[in-house]
Amino acid sequence: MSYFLFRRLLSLLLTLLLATIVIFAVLEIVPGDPARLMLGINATEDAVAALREQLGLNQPLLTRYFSWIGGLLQGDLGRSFTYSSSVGELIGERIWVSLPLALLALTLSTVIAVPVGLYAAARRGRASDTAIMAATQFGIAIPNFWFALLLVYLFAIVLRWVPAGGFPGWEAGIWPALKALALPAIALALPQAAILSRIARSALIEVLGEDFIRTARAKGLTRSQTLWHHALRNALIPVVTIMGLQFAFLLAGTIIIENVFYLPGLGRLVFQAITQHDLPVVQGTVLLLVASVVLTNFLVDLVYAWIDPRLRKTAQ
Amino acid sequence: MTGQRSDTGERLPEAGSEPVGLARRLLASRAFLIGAIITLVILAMALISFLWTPYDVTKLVIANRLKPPSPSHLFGTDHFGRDIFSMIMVGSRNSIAVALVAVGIGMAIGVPLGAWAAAKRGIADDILMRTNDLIFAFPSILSAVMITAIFGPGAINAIIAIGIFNIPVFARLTRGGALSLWTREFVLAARVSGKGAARISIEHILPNITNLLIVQGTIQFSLGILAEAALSYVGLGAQPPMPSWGRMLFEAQTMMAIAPHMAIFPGLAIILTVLGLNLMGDGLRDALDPRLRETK
Amino acid sequence: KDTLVMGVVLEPPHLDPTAGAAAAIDEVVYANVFEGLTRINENGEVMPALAESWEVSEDGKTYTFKLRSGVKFHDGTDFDAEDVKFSLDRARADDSTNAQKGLFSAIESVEVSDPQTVVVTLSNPAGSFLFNMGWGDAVIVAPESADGNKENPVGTGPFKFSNWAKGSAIEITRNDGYWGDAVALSKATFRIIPDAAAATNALLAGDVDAFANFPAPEALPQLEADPRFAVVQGSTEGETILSTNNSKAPFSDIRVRQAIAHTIDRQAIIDGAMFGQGTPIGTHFAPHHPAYKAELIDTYPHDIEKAKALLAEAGFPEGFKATLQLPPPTYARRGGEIIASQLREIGIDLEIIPVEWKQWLEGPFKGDYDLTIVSHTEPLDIGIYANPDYYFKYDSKELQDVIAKLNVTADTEERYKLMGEAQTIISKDAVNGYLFQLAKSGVWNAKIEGLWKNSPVQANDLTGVHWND
Amino acid sequence: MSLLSVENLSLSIRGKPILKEVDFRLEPGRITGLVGESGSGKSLTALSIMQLLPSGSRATGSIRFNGQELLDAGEETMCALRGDDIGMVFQEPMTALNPLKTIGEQVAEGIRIHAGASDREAQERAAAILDRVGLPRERFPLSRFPHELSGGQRQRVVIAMACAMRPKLLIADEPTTALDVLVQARILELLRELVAEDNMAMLFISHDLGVVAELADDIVVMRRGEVKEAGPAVTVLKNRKHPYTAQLAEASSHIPAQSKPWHSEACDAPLLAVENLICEYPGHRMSLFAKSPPFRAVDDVSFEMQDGEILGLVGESGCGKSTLSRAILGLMRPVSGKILSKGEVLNTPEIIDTKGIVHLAQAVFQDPYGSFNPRHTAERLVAEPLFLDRIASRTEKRGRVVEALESVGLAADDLGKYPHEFSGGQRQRLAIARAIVNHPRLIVADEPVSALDVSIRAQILDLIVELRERKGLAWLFISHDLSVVHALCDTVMVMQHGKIVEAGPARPLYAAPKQAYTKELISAAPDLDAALKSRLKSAKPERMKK
Ligand SMILES: Nc1ncnc2c1ncn2[C@@H]1O[C@H](COP(=O)(O)OP(=O)(O)OP(=O)(O)O)[C@@H](O)[C@H]1O
Ligand SMILES: Nc1ncnc2c1ncn2[C@@H]1O[C@H](COP(=O)(O)OP(=O)(O)OP(=O)(O)O)[C@@H](O)[C@H]1O
Ligand SMILES: [Mg+2]
Ligand SMILES: [Mg+2]
Repeated sequence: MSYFLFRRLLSLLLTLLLATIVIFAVLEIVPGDPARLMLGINATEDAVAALREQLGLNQPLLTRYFSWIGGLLQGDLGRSFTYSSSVGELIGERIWVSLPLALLALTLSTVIAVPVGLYAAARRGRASDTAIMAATQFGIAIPNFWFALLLVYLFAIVLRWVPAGGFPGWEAGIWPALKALALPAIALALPQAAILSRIARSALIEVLGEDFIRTARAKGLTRSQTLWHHALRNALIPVVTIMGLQFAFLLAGTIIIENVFYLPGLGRLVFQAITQHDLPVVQGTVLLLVASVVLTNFLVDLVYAWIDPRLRKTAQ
Repeated sequence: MTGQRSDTGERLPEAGSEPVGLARRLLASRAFLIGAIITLVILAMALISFLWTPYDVTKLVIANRLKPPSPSHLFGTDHFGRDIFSMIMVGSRNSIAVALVAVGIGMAIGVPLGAWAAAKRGIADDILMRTNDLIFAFPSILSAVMITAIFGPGAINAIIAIGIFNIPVFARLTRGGALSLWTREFVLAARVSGKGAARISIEHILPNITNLLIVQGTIQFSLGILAEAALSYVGLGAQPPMPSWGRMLFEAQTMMAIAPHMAIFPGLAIILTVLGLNLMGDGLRDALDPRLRETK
Repeated sequence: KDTLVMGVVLEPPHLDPTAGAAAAIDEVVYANVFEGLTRINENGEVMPALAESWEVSEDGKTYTFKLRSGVKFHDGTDFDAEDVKFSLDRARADDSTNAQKGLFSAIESVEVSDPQTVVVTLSNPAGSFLFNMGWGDAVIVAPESADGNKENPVGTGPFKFSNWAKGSAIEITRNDGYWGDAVALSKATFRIIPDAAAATNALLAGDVDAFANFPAPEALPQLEADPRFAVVQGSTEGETILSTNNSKAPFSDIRVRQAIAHTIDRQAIIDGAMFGQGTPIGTHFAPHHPAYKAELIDTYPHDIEKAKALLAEAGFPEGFKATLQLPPPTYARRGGEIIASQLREIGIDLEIIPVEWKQWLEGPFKGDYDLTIVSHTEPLDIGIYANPDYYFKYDSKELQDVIAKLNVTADTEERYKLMGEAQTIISKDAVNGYLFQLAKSGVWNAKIEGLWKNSPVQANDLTGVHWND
Repeated sequence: MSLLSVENLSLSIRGKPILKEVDFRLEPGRITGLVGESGSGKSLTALSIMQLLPSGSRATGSIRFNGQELLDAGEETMCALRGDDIGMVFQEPMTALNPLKTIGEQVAEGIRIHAGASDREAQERAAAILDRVGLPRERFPLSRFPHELSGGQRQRVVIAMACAMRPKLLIADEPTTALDVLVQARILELLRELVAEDNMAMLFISHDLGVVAELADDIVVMRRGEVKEAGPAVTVLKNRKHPYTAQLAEASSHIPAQSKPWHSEACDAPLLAVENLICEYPGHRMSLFAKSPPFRAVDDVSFEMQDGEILGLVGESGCGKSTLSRAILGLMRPVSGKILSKGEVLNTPEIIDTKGIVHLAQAVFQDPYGSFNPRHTAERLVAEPLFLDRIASRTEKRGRVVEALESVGLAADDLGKYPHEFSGGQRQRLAIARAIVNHPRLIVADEPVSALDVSIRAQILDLIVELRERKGLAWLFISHDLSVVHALCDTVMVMQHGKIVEAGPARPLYAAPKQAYTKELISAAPDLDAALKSRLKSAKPERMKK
């Protein structure tokens, strides 16, 4: 492994460590008593106190941090305050909605954006390019939750092609599950596709202006040979960067979209947990999301190293 | 050779930032003109709303509720009988203010930090960049939701939540721009004249990255408007009776079937504003960066 | 068709009704999975359940319950008097986490006289004891399975718990070994849909068959017009009130409270916030109850001039500023906006602070607030006004005497009279702003029969539900 | 019939005329040099032949290759010609190669396309041609990536690509401008061999008359898109019939006039003394725990300079010239060693006395545009070094600026102009004005003329000497161009790998270099006069026009 990747791995771990501290600290300063919420309006003080003791809320801060970290390392994320099941289990159930959703959206946006971006770059300055770029401007400006509202109205209420929301679970079969994820994935993907296609277009245009493209043409390659054999791979680097960022964005974007479509995913889990101050769930989910961002960035670096031989070299 | 990923958008101003040529190029840019006109209209709407709106948006006339668009209510009325056009006017104030202040916070803190890191390099730089990485590792919507949910919903907290994520953006941009300027010969010349890092940053570095900052500023501004809308949409942004576009959408969503106009108009307002700002930003970038204009 | 998908707004934190206050728990398991000694029917009457019959001693202190025989828990263990003793003792123990320990506070002892008979002795007569035993918090659980009920509830009811996809749905299936009449449904799914818009869409798209408590009143006209759906208006025990901090100036001044009462336009709130769904109330009592005093609605008629005069008399001719904290439900958030707009007419400038339930419990509910809006859904809960520490901070000797008398009265006529007196006192004192009784708008597929119209307790009793096709 | 004949070629880009009626011919086996100042249209002429013009170009006239008209040839025809019969080498070896593909692939690609060869076959042929340009397979396997090669090696790869199909015509557009003199010499030799072996025609584009004089059989002189003169190289350069040719030739071998030869006055304390100076750059981090040792860019350098002396510092790229100049200017902290002026220590490794250095020395840099903040006026730019003097009054400041401007030949009118409103030569004058505004004793000039056209370069060299004569200024003149150093400097230091390997008065050192390295440097440096002389002498018959 090259030193470059080694260093990235190290910084990944460091970032994660710092993130645990930040997450823990931020949630500690939240005022209030989770035990009270769990028991509800009419619970007696005794019952609340008993529960506090049971949850270990009376222990000092550092002890709790280290026991949290200790648990993390053993794969134990603690128990939810509001659901009486373990955070790991909750996340384990929900990730099977959010992850496929984010991947579906990412695939969708890539499948749409890259060809569109390349087409526009190839037709740079012509009417079709201008039209595509104008459309992408709209795509970027549309809030995805608003777009989601329109999609539901059209496809679920008027046309009744797909359910308006909810998730039947993968055990109900691939097809119903995919149908339930279709609208959310489109709502998430389209604005992203707009951004990605712009990036793809400008990356390609930039590469096409490089000297080595002229060299290739001087060798007798046709325009399209140059495009396929020389330009594309070079243009991939910024596209991959943005895709990496988008994956993180899509995972987080599910917070709002999952609420619109009442999907039982991580986004809604964390949103509910935040509003209900269910600290273990918030901590666990936020850490997971942060870890996935950091990990995605690392994967992006691996892809770089795969694309770009200059990064493969070990330090000399 | 260890490679480093270059931050996107780190283009340095070269020739062609002279005021006269710039104005001419801006006026020749269709994107900029359309964007600027849209933005000006929205701004004018926000300003006029301080003096006049067709109807009072704090007064609820329940009997008048859910009226479809008509000459007396251009965009119809909402479930409390308020005039949606007036609410969009007043709401623009909120969107613009929140986004603007958030970007302002980001610039006011991020730019000096970035300039400082580029001038000092070494440890200061490392700490800044690691902190940036850390902040970037938290998906911004998630953190904004956390911040506003924990400290209570409201415009001020929304500003802070959005502002925090603007800091690393500007810090990174400034640092990137400044780093490459620090190797330029005119900076060397200033150093040979005995000028210190702070003075050089102010006299030579910052003026030469204002273009970058302005372009990024418009982009962040439009992102701020979207972020504010998203926060308000989940009920964490501006609070009633202050109308806000995101809240209007939130309220409209259950009424799509009976009053789609409640969702359509605020949505269009957001789209138009963001579109205007983005077009303006694009136009500015093209005009400020001559390299992008060259066609091959 | 013998399956049902039921929409519920809130996901229960867990499924043990004896260890949490959340209404969402009862909405799933009450009467379906768990049963108590008694049960409350659709009309709020006390009916026998696991107790076939009972006898009350002369002094009203001793209750002898005759238990049903041949009842088995879902895990196959037998139900008998020991289970009853276990359940009641567990609920009232010192380390109990039962959210409604107050229900059991009157119990002095629980004795098993034979496997089918339980004798409960009270320390003082309690008129509502049988009703209390019908609450979800008083259901009978088995010692073998009690600890696991949160995740895997084991009761005696007509349905067995089968699956819970967290965040998504809870599934129960027919219990073939049920002691009573077999239920028509083979499976029922409670799908969790917290968002009002999503709820509407889910119904329209046919994803959900029924919403016993439909959260989006604005969509009702549309659903009513749709022949696929039946829209049923019922009553609830939810008195929606503008809770007022009676110990805090200026609200400690009765004239200020009266001014507010004169200003509030109930119909505008019902129309604006609930799209016409709800019954105006003038006191803290359910309108469908026989003891309800309807005339109290006119104690303080809508009169802005009078309100301004009262306010001036109280020393606030220009009005004043205060805060209004609003918990998440629509009735509070929307109603709050309307009330703020109405009070602005007499110069009271309310800052609206939306709060989550958590913050509401820690703030307003602990007495730290000016005004808030909340629906009190517990049945027959006027007694809370007798507690000066309750978050209204209302301290009235007159009322406390009436309630004390009520608590030891068993005779129904007498009880109703005392209830009426209490209603009048709090209405005259304008303790809170009395707004409206929360409507229960059930929306379901027109072919479904047997769902509750009213909700005297928060439950979705599916025992009698069947498809009509 | 000539291999390539360009007739009446005119070109305009988006309406702007660029080339006007260009005429010339290329013959097999002969090298034709295309010279002219920057912007004269050399590159666009070459691109016209390749039909790789920027969009919006309109070419008229005729370009015939082997009898085939290229201007109206279709894209397919051109693709078949490009890389097969016509090869092209570009200036910048760093960017001319695709960074993501191996050199083998890039060379083989053209072979596959044109010869229809299989992958294996193409690889074999690629290996052969790479071997031929001096990149034998054993040391440079085909799997190397461009970034694993040095600049000169990369240029060889580009040449290999251009020559892979043994083209009839090779166009080389400034193929050595970005390279070091030593590397340049080797590449030129390679090109010459390839032409001779394959009997190619070559169009060699350069702005450096010295190089062309050494290499070319024929020459075409261009200016502002027009051909001014053409003919056999030696004759044209010798006779300098056309005034423009004369001007170019004169400028490229310009020696500034000196009223009296400089000689060191024996004075006790030198203006600048550098003692045992060592400068290092921190090493790369290799792993978490290990760092490579620091890179020593200046290694134990000592020298002295007297008032009014012009000291030339030469050496190949990367030998540490700029690093040394930075240390002297106080821009960089040396690891050890001393810098003294008139016996006074200006630095210890820990402290740099900025103020002392500022008053002693100022700097002029290579890039005349990049050395100015584009947003400041000439007045503000030139006044920058007065910052430490704390001259209070604006008028006094302006007086000093005007004085400096006038002494470099600019006028007081120029005060309000912005850098882009000056020409390249004027900008470099402005840079010098800035350097002299606070009356330093010494100016450190790092490659001050390498970015300039020959004619402008001559003017600046004159100005340097003039300022020395008028003000007694001393110059530390850094350059990789030995002919310039030769013409200008009193004393010369030769640097290699951070060390001074040879130093002494300029003339004797040039006449009789002691070190092999110095010899190599001198012989590699293209020099117009020397080249002409040697070619006239050895008058190779096979290279004379038939
Ligand atoms: N793409 C282009 N669009 C418009 N004008 C151009 C373009 N490329 C070059 N020119 C102009 O054409 C003229 C000739 O350019 P060319 O590159 O041929 O000069 P050159 O002789 O090669 O100069 P140099 O020695 O600097 O390389 C210049 O004035 C230049 O400004
Ligand atoms: N910032 C730096 N960090 C590490 N190494 C450096 C740095 N700057 C220069 N070097 C290395 O120091 C050596 C000397 O560099 P320097 O710039 O002094 O060379 P130079 O003689 O001026 O070359 P050129 O003629 O190309 O300008 C080179 O090998 C270079 O790679
Ligand atoms: Mg050129
Ligand atoms: Mg150098």
